[in-house]
Amino acid sequence: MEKILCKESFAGWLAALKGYDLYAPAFADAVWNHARIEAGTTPELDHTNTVRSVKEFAFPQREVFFRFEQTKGGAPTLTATVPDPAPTVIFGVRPCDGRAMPRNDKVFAAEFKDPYYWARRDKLTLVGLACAEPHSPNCFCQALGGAPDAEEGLDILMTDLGDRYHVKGVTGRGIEIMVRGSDAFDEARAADKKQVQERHAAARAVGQRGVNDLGKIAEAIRQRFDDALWQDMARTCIGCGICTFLCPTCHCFDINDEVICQSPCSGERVRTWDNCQFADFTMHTSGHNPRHDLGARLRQRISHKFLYFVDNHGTQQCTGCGRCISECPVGIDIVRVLDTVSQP
Amino acid sequence: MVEIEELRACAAKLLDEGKVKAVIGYRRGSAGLLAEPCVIDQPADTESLIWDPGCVHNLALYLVKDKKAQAASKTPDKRPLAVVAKGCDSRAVAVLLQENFFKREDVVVIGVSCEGTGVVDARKLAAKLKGRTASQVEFDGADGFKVTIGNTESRVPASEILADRCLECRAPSPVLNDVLFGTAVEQRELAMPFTAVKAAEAASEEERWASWEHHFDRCLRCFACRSVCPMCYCPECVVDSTSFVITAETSAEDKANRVRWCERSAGSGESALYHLTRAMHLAGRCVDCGECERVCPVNIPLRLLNTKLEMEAFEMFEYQAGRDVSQASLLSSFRDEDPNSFVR
Amino acid sequence: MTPVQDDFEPKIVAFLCKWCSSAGSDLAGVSRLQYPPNAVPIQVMCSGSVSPLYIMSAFKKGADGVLVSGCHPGDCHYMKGNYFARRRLFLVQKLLNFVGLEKDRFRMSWVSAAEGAKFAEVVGDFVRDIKALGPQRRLKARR
Amino acid sequence: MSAKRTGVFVCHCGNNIAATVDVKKVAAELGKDDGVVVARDYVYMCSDPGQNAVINAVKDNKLDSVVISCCSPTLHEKTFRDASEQGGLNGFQCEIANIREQCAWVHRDRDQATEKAIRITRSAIRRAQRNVALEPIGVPVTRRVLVIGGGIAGIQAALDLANTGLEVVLVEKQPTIGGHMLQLSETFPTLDCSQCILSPKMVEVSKHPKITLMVQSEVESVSGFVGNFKARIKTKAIYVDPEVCKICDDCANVCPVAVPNQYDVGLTNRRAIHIPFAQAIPATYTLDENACLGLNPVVCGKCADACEAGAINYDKRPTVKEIDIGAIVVATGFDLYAKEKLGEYGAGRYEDVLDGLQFERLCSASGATGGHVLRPSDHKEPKEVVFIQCAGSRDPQTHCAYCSKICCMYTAKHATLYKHHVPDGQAYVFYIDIRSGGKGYEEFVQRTMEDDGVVYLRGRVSKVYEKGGKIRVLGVDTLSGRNVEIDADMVVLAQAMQPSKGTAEVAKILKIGRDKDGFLAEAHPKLRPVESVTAGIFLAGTAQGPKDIPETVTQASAAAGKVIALLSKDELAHSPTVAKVKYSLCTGCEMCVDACPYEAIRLVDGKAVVNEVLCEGCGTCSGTCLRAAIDVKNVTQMQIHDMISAVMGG
Repeated sequence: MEKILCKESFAGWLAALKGYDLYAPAFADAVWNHARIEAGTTPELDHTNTVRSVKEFAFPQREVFFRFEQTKGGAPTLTATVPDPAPTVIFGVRPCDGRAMPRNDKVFAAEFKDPYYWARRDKLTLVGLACAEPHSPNCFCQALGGAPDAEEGLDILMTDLGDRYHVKGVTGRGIEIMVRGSDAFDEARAADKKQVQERHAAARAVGQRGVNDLGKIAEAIRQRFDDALWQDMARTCIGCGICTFLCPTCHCFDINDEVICQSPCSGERVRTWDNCQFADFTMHTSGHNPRHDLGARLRQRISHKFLYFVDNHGTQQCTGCGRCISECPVGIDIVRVLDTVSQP
Repeated sequence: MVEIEELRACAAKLLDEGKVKAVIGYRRGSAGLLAEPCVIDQPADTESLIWDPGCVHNLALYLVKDKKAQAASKTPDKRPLAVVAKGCDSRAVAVLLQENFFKREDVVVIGVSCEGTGVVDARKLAAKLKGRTASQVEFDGADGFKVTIGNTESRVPASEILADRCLECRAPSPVLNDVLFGTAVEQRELAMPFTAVKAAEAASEEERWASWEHHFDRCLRCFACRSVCPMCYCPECVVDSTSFVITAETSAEDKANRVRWCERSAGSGESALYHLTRAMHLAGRCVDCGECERVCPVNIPLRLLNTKLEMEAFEMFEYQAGRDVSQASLLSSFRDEDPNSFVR
Repeated sequence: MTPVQDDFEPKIVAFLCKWCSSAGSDLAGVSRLQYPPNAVPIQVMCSGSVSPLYIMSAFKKGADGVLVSGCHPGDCHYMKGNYFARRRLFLVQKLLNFVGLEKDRFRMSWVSAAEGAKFAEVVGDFVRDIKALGPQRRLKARR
Repeated sequence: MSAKRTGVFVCHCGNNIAATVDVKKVAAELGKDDGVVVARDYVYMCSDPGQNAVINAVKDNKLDSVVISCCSPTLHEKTFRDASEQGGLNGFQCEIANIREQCAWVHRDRDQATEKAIRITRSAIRRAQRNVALEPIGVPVTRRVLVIGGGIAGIQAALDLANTGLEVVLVEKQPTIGGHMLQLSETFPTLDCSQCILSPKMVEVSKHPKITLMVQSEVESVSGFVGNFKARIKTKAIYVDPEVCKICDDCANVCPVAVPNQYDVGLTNRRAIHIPFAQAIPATYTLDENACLGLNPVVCGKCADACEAGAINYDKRPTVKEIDIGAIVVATGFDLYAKEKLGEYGAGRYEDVLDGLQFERLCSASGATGGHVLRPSDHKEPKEVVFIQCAGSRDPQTHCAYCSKICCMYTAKHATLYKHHVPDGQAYVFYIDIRSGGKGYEEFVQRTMEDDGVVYLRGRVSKVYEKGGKIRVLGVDTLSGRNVEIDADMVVLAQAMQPSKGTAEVAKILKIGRDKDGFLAEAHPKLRPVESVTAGIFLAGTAQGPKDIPETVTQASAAAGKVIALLSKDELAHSPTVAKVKYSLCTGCEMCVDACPYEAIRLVDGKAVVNEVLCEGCGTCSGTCLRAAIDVKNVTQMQIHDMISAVMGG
């Protein structure tokens, strides 16, 4: 389904989405992030990319698994807390973030279908916005098979045509919310479609950073597991969680019991984001840490994305959004790392 | 004016003569405008050293990292390190010396004077450029920067894009140094110290809380603020469980008796405890290098918490962090005439 | 200004040093001085041992107020522990208020072993001031 | 779920607690707590059956922690720790929850008080459940005692100690021991000669094989801890060898320098080389180096030439000696409140306004006038003498707030002595109250008034000025309501006593406290009156507060008794609740080292190391450490965290 949405009709579409929680990028505190919007408002959608990725709508930083309680001498009682969110629509999702979600889906459905993730994911509609130009000098989506107009993972792809948007329903879930707001849309004419193609082509033609020999990287990583280059490249790494927490595909987590009351014992078992750059990520109770330095941790981050994930799921666990490069406090650059690794 | 060629020659000479095992300095990064920290151990590589307003990092951090690495190493290399240090960075070295973290002979301080200006605030610059991306920023005279965008260069008054910490800086020259490049500047006429914190204080209690609740809520707990801080060198952070250290000396009792002051979950209450404790632990130790605030991916004004306490320390206890290597720490000393009227 | 809530009974954690304030509190007891029951004492050896974490943790756990009480300057059983406490907790108080925690939620007092009446007064005043503020929600962990 | 086995015992304290707190509910509620296997209430936990309940519960239930919810731990902590020990549990695993003084007695609302008692007890349970078994730290002791001050207090303490076989080092700043008592003529109320009763004790000191006497010496520093102090004693250069000096006075006869004689309170002059008193111990001449022309034979050297025994050697230098000691008795004595501060009484302005000690010297046979009471100005016998009591005492506005305790008695003594010396003279005493508690004291004052006809005037002196060679004293007699005007020949002030000039410095060196008036602070005003707050340091005499000779001697003997008890064992028991470092977390920043009030922490190989014997367990290190790398045993941050949770209901 391809439609045209005049920008002044945007509010009308949103008004038709009663019962949905709506989000769109908002600029606050000098950064772009997703924020709740009310029906009837018109999102500007002139954002670069949000600092936080869209993954948190299905995989929030903190998820309560269940509550536990135990009175003295009694058996513990557990109360499941599977979330039941309202259907949620996120506008302005950049294609790189869109492509991230199918990769996350694989993880949370591979051997075990994670009820918490899917309870949220199944309610999620991602409305993408094609990029007219790279929003950051560190974009490299095309190097990883993506594009400024990639539809993968999006339910709808919107393209800005100046005074109006071209809106393409990609999935049934996307078409559903278009149908709900059908009054706001006009039919897309051939001229519109041609203009869209021109826009997409123009955006693709803008130079981006490239990754050399993507196909050889997995093998290169395997070969160079013990190479000193990891240490070298991680020499200035500070071991924070920025690259992974902001990454749209990083999905590692930790599970903790948070005791609310010691006696009678009660609390919550929670899942929180975790991250392979923290020292305790692989810390054993014995004190032994198989990844005891930042070189090993950098290697893990790269290996997971460009070797293990490829082995397990047939694709890289990176969509080239460039957040980990732009936001790294010390300029560690994943593209440069990949190039270094793949160099003979 | 810092003559970069002289600085490079100095670094090369130190390496050549074997006086240091490496020089920690700045070089051009691949991720954008800002420089990136580098560890140089070959005299020839000193050619890549740069000094420009993008040299934001506090490189004293790498002295800490090296010290820790050597302590963990079976074959430690205890030769001294040289470090390029701005005024604030050299104060960090002074605090580390004051706290016996390493010895004076372990470090060669290559001082660079910020003279009339300082380093750039990338967010201020981005806001000023309205989406265009600068490729380079250079010093231009005593109070200006030369900004390169594409092929065009333009001069911007330093005060417009200078980091707040530099606008408020009282000591732009490294007091502690072994060699100094640029002109030593004792005092300079920019904004008054503590401007930002005084402005924040002017708001009402309710407004202050509204603002900080918003910030604490947004915290990702990526711990970049802690990771980038040279003063956050504790083997394990007392407020969170992501950095628990277990060594051969850690007894079972120690392992069992770790206090969970703060849960891993991100959330206003937990994050407030983390940030406030961190601020308290930096009281009298923070040298206002502003790195915590710079690296925060969601732009929490963390510097305010630290400068608030530095202001109190300065005004009530006449204490300045990093002023004197031999002074007793702020919180392990007192004076009979310390404020008492707040006590009932 | 929040109206006084009649049914609100604040929870206050009171860190009392063993030698002066806890003894002063004992004297208040021996003298049968009445004061509100909202402050629950935790005896510490010296006010100098009170870590900023204790205070922040109490607030995180939902304390409506935190009191730290030690020996008068010059009277510390350990000679100078209270001076360290004074400097440290001065900064804690400034910091907490800076982020917007109501100023009256944290209080420090000097109560000697002979000042039973002062102890009762300090607690009474504190409870009154906190009742006026209502429950502490700002630094409390939400679940 | 906790694997702890905790016993909780809630005391009714008769009705003291039970009247306000629902003790049964407290026990029932806490019985539901994790790890609590026994929760009971009982009418008097401190009674024998109560203690037995604890002992048996510990045995029967294999308790690993015990909480008694009762009165203040200052009262029965030891009782219940002992009971726990009897049951086979380490005493340090027993905790007291104070629900009496800090709860039942201060609240009326039963529900609220019960709720608070539950929170207090629960926090004690959490603490107890993390307590570890501890054993007192044994510290070997040095069986040698340092006595600071050679007045009557120091002399008495030194003799008592030495007579039990302990070694004593007696340090005195002056060239002779004896203190102020040696300056007195007679003592109240018996009027026996002060020097006559004191000098035998002084001689005993000098002859005692266990006493090392160090005169002209001061304590420079003291380090260490109870049982194991190290003191550095600095001794001035001793130019006259006491072993050689024959006390012949040849040296003083040739000495060209005369300076005011401090032993006579400036009423006479002495030579640079002199003997303070005929009874001086050590019995030797002393060369006052400040007065001497230069200790240089080229400049003078007359005394050395005159000394046939060859006892004088100008080349002597000060020495510093370090000694190991196990305990310290501080007896640094008093000074009179400075006369200069009493300008309202003409003190310092008129030669014939004397202080009490000067009057003693006038009465003393060894004094300035050979025992005749003569005016300093014209050496005539004074016919009218006014004695002013409370000169500087009991005057919080301008002088000292406290009562100096002995002035009533010594003024009566002065008036009596005056009448004995000048039977036809008239003595007047201005007083506020007469405080004459003490054996035979009241009778003595009565005799002074009735037998010796001394006129007692109740009231303050308003003005003292010179008029026609007399000192006019204006005052008021509040009993008759009349103004009084006396043209006196002499005025004697009964000045306040204050701690001697060196006391502040000694207190600082020893790290012991002083009270608001500067006297040394006792550990407890009633129950520990001769102990300082620092273990192993004891107080005797007027440095602790104004007192007379018998009381001083009593206190000195009491302090000696305390020391003897302390040093009677081979090892001392030191509390094991001391700081402990988690070495893996310590970075060696030294903040704890700076903050420790006892210098108990030092850095060894870049890590903080606690000297457990010095550590008093205050926890200032723990509150200061940024890394939570140092904790006090059984008051750990973990325990406080759990206690906060318990108080907050979690």
